[in-house]
Amino acid sequence: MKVRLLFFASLKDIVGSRDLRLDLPANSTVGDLLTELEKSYPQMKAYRPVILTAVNEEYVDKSASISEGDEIAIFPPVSGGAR
Amino acid sequence: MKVRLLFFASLKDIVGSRDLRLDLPANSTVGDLLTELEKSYPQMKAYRPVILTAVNEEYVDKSASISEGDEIAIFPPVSGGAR
Amino acid sequence: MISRPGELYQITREPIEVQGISRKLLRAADGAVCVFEGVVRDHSKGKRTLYLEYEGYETMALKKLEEIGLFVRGAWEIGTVAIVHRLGRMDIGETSVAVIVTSSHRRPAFDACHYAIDKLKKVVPIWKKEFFEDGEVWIEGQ
Amino acid sequence: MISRPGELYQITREPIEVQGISRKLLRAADGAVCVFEGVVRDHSKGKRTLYLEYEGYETMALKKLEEIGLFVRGAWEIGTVAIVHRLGRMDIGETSVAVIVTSSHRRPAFDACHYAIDKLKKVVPIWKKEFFEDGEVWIEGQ
Repeated sequence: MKVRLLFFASLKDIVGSRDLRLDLPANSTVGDLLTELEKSYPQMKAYRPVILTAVNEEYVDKSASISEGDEIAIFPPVSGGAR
Repeated sequence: MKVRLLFFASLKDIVGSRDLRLDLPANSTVGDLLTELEKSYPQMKAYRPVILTAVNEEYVDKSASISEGDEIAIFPPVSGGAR
Repeated sequence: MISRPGELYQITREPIEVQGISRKLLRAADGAVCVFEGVVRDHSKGKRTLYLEYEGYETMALKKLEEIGLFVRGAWEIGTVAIVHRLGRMDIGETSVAVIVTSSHRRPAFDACHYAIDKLKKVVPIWKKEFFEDGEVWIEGQ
Repeated sequence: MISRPGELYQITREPIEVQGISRKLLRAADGAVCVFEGVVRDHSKGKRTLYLEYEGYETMALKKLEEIGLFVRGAWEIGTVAIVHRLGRMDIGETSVAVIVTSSHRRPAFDACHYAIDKLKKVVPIWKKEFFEDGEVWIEGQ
């Protein structure tokens, strides 16, 4: 199934792109996707404990399942706002 | 001893003046002064439980003693600021 | 007016320019600004307010503003503080009082600002008279 | 931008005009305005910051600003709320984020404003990159 991936901040730097299209096996979870990505981008492994993920602009945890056409955003802890 | 009295808000309205000069017996306290004023302005009695007093711009209680030349301010609870 | 680096205390009869004050105070080390403005609202205890007048014991009020400012500077890790109260006639929507606190981090800015306005309301000798269609009344604290 | 009577949520690349926003929001029934501004400061972890860049997942960030606004409107008795975050390059002293809450009384304005900025910092997908003399670094939350 085809999905769209978005990367932000340091994750975008690691992947070298803000926006990727990917073809995933059916019934993949967000965790499966991260494991797959870590093969191509080993630096991502260090982020695994803190990484945040959103599917279609809603936060999800790693067990969330992915559907055809989803927009999956992968990013480090946010740092907007102020101190 | 000569003192200067200042009245604010509703107390000013009762006394009809913002500023009075008065000659007080030596060793008067603020409480003595209020009792004296209540003779001339009986409406002040209703304010006795809530009235605030300052001598030379510092809050004092009714037992505070007064000295020659003091500026004594008499006023209702304050209502500046905002809700 | 009492104005020192990092501090401003003022009793004024002019409109309060909050943004101008906060930009003048702000230090390069500050990452947070908390502002409280008290504004004249259109009603009080169910009655429609037309406008307000504030009067104050001006010299003592200024001293009390300074006392509050010095206290919050000691009690919280803040950068700068300004406390300004306006006197005279004010229409609905006008700012009667402003407290501005800048600091490196946000929590002390909120805490100091909130404390300052609460304390101001209790100890600063200023009184508000509300004007209604059918009369006027001094609003006095409790 | 999401703008309704009493509410404004915005992700912008322009300077944030706090005073203009608060005057536009203010209702005649409001007596209190609490404003928080996050400002670019000149240092971070002991290093001298030259300037910052903020980037965001803009569509999701706007949704999250709205969620926070709707929550605080439900949780506290406030009149209006605006939450605006700026993206792009900002110099020292510029405002990156502003939360403005108006209400009849002051306590809910403080509480809602403080909650909103704390929550924003946790959930709104925006990241800050700090530029130093000897390099640049993403500041990432915990």
